Amino acid sequence: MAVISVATRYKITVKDAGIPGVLKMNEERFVFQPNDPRSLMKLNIEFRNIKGHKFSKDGSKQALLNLTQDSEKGTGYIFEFDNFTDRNSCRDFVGRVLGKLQSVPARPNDQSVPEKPAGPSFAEQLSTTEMERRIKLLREDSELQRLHKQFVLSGVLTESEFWATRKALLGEDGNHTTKQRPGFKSAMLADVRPSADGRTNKVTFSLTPEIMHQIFAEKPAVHRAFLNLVPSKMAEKDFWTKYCRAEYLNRTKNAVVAAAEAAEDEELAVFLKHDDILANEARRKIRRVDPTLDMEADVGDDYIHLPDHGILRDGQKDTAETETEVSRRTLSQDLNRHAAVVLEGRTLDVELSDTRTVAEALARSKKELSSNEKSEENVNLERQERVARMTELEDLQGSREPPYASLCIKDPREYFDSQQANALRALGGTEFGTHILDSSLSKEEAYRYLKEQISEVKSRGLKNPVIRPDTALQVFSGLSQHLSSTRFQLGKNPQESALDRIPHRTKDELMQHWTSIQELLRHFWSSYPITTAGLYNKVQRVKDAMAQIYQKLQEIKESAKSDFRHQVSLLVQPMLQALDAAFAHYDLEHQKRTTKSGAKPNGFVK
Amino acid sequence: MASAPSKLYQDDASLVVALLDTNPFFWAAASLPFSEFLQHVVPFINSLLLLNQLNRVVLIATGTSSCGYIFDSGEANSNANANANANALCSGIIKKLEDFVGKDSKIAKGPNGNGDATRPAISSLLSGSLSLALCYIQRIFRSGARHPQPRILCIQGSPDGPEQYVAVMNSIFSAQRSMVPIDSCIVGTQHSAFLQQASYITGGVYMKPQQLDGLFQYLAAVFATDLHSRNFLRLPKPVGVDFRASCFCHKKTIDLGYVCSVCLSIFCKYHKKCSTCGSEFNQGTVDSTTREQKR
Amino acid sequence: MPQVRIVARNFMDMVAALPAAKLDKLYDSSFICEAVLRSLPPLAKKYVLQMLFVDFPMTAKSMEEWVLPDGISKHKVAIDRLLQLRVFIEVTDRKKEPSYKMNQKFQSNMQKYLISGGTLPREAMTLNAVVRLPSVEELDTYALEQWECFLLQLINSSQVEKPTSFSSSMMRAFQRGLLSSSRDNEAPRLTESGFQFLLMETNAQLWYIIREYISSAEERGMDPTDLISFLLELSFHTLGQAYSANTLTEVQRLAIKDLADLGLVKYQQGRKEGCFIPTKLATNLSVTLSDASSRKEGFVVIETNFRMYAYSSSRLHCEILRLFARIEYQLPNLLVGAITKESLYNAFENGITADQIVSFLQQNAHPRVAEKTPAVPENVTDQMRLWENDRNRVDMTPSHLYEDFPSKDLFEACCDFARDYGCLLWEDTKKMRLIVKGELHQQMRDFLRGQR
Amino acid sequence: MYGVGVAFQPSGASSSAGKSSKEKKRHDEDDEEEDDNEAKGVDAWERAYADERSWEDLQEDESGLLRPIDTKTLVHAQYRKRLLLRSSAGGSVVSRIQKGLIRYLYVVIDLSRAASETDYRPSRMAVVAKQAEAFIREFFDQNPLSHVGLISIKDGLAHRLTDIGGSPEAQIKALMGKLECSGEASLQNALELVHGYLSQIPSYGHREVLILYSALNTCDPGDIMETVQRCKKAKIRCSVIGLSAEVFICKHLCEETGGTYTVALNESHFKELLLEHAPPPPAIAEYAAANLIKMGFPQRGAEGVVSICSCHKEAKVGGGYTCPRCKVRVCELPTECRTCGLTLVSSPHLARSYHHLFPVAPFDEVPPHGRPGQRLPTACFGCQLSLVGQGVQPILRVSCPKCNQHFCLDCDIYIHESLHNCPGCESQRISAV
Repeated sequence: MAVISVATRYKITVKDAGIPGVLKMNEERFVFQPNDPRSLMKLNIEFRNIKGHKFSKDGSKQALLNLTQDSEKGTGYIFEFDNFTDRNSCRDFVGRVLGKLQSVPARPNDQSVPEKPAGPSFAEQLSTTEMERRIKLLREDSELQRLHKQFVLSGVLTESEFWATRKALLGEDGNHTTKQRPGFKSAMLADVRPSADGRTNKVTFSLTPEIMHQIFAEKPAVHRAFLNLVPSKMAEKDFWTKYCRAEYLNRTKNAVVAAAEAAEDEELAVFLKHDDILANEARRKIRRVDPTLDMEADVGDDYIHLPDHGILRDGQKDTAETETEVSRRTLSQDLNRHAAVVLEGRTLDVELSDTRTVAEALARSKKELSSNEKSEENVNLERQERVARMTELEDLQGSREPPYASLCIKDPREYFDSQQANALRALGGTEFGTHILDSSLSKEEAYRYLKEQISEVKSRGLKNPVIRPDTALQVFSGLSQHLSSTRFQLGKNPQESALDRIPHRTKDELMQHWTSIQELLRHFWSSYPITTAGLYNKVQRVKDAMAQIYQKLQEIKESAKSDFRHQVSLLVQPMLQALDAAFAHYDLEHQKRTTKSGAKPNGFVK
Repeated sequence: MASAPSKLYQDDASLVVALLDTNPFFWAAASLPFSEFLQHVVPFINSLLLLNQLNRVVLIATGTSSCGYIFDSGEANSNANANANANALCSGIIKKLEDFVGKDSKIAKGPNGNGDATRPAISSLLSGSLSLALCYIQRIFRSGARHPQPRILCIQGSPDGPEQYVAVMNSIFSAQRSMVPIDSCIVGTQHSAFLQQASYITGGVYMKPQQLDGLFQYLAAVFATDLHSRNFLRLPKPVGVDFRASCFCHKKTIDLGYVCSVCLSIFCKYHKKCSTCGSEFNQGTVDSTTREQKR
Repeated sequence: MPQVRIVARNFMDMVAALPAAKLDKLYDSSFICEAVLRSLPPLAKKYVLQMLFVDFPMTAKSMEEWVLPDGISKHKVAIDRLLQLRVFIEVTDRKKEPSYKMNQKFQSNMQKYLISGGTLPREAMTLNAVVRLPSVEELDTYALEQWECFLLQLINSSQVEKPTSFSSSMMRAFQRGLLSSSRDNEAPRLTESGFQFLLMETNAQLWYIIREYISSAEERGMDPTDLISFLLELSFHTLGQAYSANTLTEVQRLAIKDLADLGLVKYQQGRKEGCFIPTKLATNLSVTLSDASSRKEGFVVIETNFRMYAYSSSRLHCEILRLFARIEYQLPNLLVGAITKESLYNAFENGITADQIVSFLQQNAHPRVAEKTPAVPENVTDQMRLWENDRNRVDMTPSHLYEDFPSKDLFEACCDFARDYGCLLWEDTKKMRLIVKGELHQQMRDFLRGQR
Repeated sequence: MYGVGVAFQPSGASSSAGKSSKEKKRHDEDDEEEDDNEAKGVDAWERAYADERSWEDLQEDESGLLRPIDTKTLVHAQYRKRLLLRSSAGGSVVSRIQKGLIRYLYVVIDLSRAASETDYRPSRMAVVAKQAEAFIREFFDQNPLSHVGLISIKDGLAHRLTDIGGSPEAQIKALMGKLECSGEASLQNALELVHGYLSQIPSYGHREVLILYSALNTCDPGDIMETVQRCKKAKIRCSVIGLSAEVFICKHLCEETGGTYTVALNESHFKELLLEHAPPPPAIAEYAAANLIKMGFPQRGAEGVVSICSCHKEAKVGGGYTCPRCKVRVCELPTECRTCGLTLVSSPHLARSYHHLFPVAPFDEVPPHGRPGQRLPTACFGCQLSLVGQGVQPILRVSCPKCNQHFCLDCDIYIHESLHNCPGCESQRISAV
């Protein structure tokens, strides 16, 4: 079938202006080549990644063709054509091709990086968001763009290699955190509190999906009710309003009203009466109380019945009257229940958007939980050792200090020796290390001599003047000269002396080369030790690129005008050295590889 | 506000802890006789005390077998206010010095009369006197918000003692931490690796006077400069130190080597076992670049 | 402003002001030399030291070698001071480049000093001659008492139990500038500078008084140089040693009496001969003023609720605090008070500014609170400033009114002229009147003259 | 009045800062709650009393004068207790033991709602941040070859503030940038995150986590016990410093992984506890893995040489260092070569760590009146401070077990904390060999 190529504009969204370029299409892929070679919006896409195609009506103000990548997200490649004829020809072409592909079962598209990618190609592997992020980065940072152009587009580095060193920029370590799921709020459900607006006597509860989920987890009865009632019997909203109503009644503790309402509304009653599921669960539990969390574990120390003692719940204290006995019990039970749920942890991970799904998911997880309910006895075991840990008295336990690795230094002197030699070299004191004090004379003599000297001073006292004026002057001027000499050797202001004499053009050029060298070197070194063929290829590519730059540098050096040639060569020198180092390393490695001698432990490189 | 009063304090009030090398073997061989040496040093101390009545000078003798305080201008008995008669001060110093040397020699001889007469220790205990000096300076720091600016002056002649390396380094770093510069004036024929590093790291002055007969002038013109004035003056810079290490195995300077993760001893090539701490290196070396890749 | 006189550095400036001849005469005594040396800025000291044994003039250039770029100013100051005090003498050698050499006398004195130290004109008396030497502590307390009760007498002569023997004339001499000598029937009130004086550190106060004393001595026909040299000498006597009064000259003996009143020395009448014992105050004389302040320890604690606790038993402190705070309780060593609007207002009445008070409180903050910043709570300081501000909503500027100008344009010209100097306060174009700050009056006059 | 305004500024600001609108409502309610408590409370200055009980450090002497009590001796006592504890743990008395000289430490900072409590002034969060900064500096001073990373817990999730790295400044900057707290704390998430990062660390590195935990609970998605075991397997030494009260799970964590668990009483105590973690911990036998690390010892660039440094991307004359392997220039040591990733150090940096290998044995207390027939020295050997107490009770003193010199307590602290060698032993010829 024919190959078709049309001038068009590629746009990421319908709104944006789009990049002018040429769209080439053949049997299995379509390629978008921007007019501006620097642009990154090159596309090279196989049709089998394309699910379908949309297009604007003839005569609408834009002649659009949208090759959709996946239908539900609706992302795709939008092209705007100058006229409808072009658009239509393309549309028909696409239609035909896609039609073909439908008939062929779509192979799972392999997204591996080709060893030697033919020219630029990243649209294939990347989600558009990812792509956009990179493009943005490149737009913002001209230097980055330069590098990208220089290496990726010229095929020295693959896209992935290029970005691999810039994870931080892409903020990819972010995806570590996205894996995390927050645990249950430790805040009790009680925190769902009505906020009354002052004027009307209407109270509003604010329920977030978060909270609803929590409610389900902690109040099985409500959960069950929800599954039964919503949406079959009532709308979700009504359900929650009822629930809140109940909550409200509970809170205000007018048992009378509660009873009354419960009487005429059985759904409401569900919320008001004690949670039966919990009740029998508790009955089951009571046999294996988990001492780490059950508040009721020892009833002895609740002193609520004492006058003016009460449990502070959401700020206000409910002093214990007899009829609120209920509420007190529920509170302590709530606590236990909550604790249990929190410890159980959040077992389902659906994003808390739709309550219904949440509820079901929860139900599912519950089921399997109960299904693989641990058998009675090992539960007992676990419980026993838990209890044991709780009740052990630390001060009776031996310290759990693990044994430490011991260390024996043979001779501390070694440490000095590692310094001495070169420290002296720095001072040019060559005779230094060797020089040994005349130890021929014995201690006695030495000390005697010293004492004599001292007593001499003692007898003679200090002489005046301390030093002869001329010596003093001599020394002083000596010092002054030394100072002045050091100053001038250092130069006034290093920076300007270094670069500013060089014309800007050359300077920028140099800096550019430097940055590209940095880039290459980074890739070069990071790909050692060479383990895969991929790395090997990469090294090859990088090395060649470096070789080219090496040439360029040489040229610059030659071309530099005589007056600042010196500075230029000064600047270029380190770069050349760096490159040389790399080459040397390469050669070394190379012959190591060829002659399989260099079998170092885990391919370590020298 | 707390800092404000301390600013009121006189800028140049300084505490100088001077470490005198009293290594007999060195002085016996030295070109400058010890008596001459004192002729320069004692007036220097006077001049320090003269400059500012808040100035304090402490002398510590660095012996071969012991170290000790010789003189402390702050002490009550050596009349604190510097208008004390310089003669008294001088004779006091000499006296103490004499005692010290006597003591030192006794210790050197050891209990049984003859110590290791075979090989007399030629290095003096720099690490000891440095430690003493630092302790003293800490005491000054403790003495309150306003205290003279401390610095250490080592007047050293004898060569370094390898066995002191770790101790000396510790002192140097401690000095650096408490911002106490260590000036070093080398009166010997040879440079000192210790003091060179010390001065470099602590930002002190390292100098080896050419004309020892003009010692006082060197001291007065360079080492007498208080820390405050040093902000405005250019003093002889310490030579840049070559901080490369040399390996324990062959003692040759290396710029690329292997460090034992347990005892930090340095080797020029890969070993199966650390010669210093004897720990086995089971799974080859880890080149830091490999970590780069994991990233 | 009067209080510029109050800000007293040590009186080396005074010495520096002396004519060359007198200076050289002073340098006869090695103590003066030392005192002068110590009074120098750090850099200058170093220069002296490095020149000490050089008898050959040293070129300015070779000295500047040592100076870092940002040290130049300090360097200049140092050199100027040295020349001013004639420690260095500038000589221009044949190569026409300025170079310095040291004052002969000074140099030789110092050299001697290094070797043998200075010798006082009088030796400390042997103990048996003296009845009993007071301990240093006793001496300090004595000195402080003396000084404080002198100050007390200074600020209000009424409530002093044992007045000093100063002649009322001399007292008046001291008080001049500090107290507004109002009509005799009412007690003289402290002037603004008087308060400042009280808020200064002891040593600064001391110097102020000493200066007054010396200048007044001139009127009494004493040679100030004698006094100066004697005072400096005194500062080198050993603290707490007794010295026979017989060794003193007539002038000095007179002076000693007064100094005793000030608490610089303790005068003891032995059996046959009197002797004097220099106190801390005396020995600090040669020190620059800031050091003495370092000796003193703060005692005031101010809290965010405007309460003030002062750990002090000194009546002077009490007096000073009274100036701006309401004292409520007085324990043996603790004053409890509060800073109230009223108390502050009568402080303001007396021309004392909030900033002065604040700085006083900060300088004397108790060590415990001095550690935390700010030593005085912001809300207190702010409030004090606020109170001060709303007192002087109106502020006075001395000014001149010019009116009935002959012509419009002259008027305009004047306005512009004044405006250029930023001194135009008010103008009324219709009536052609303008008000101009006082300081411009002179120029204004000339300007007008120039116009016509 | 003024005071109150100051008082709840921190709490108000911190807990309503940057919350997702979804949760906004609930938190606002919390704020109200807090405000109530504040209102019940007293003026700022009064509260200062209530907290610090400053009057307790005053006492009245016989003449009715008020004097501050000096807490010096108390401090010394506490210090010595810690020292002995540490050294006995380090076993430096009996035999030298290995220290984790090359550490990879993640500092986890709890920025949950609990961190906005104002029982520390101005708030736990502020205090933690302040001390953490001090800690990081001290850490790098003591372990120049080590690395630190920062992690914060907020809204039940753990976030990485900084990648693990060698420069204190970067770390501190990042920390100060991210100071606001909300939501729950989750130990598990934090540990999992850290585990993820630290498992990449080369084997010779000592993996550590230091958790500064304000909260009294942890809200985890799963079973934290498993996580603890995973950390133990990964040889990660977890330590926790609590700010509020002892929490079982923290204690359990530390015991399992060989870390230490402490709870701070007040700011100063917190600081002490934190700085306890600056010196390298003893290496646990089963964790310890010896290895050779490849390092570069670059030479200082000679004067006059011009080169472009890889850290600032600008040409510099003289100074600087060139990586021995890839010949690229860096400005500061120690660092990791940006190009070839080689660790670059200078010999002094190694030397800085040597004292960990040769610790000074703790000094023993000397009975006040000495052993019978023993004349006590009159002055501290170190600083010459007089040790003869005026009046009845003599000044406390300690003596070095090796050289038997006597020291004052201040010197004792200085010698063990900063100097790391005993002046007495150093000024003896014998000790040297």
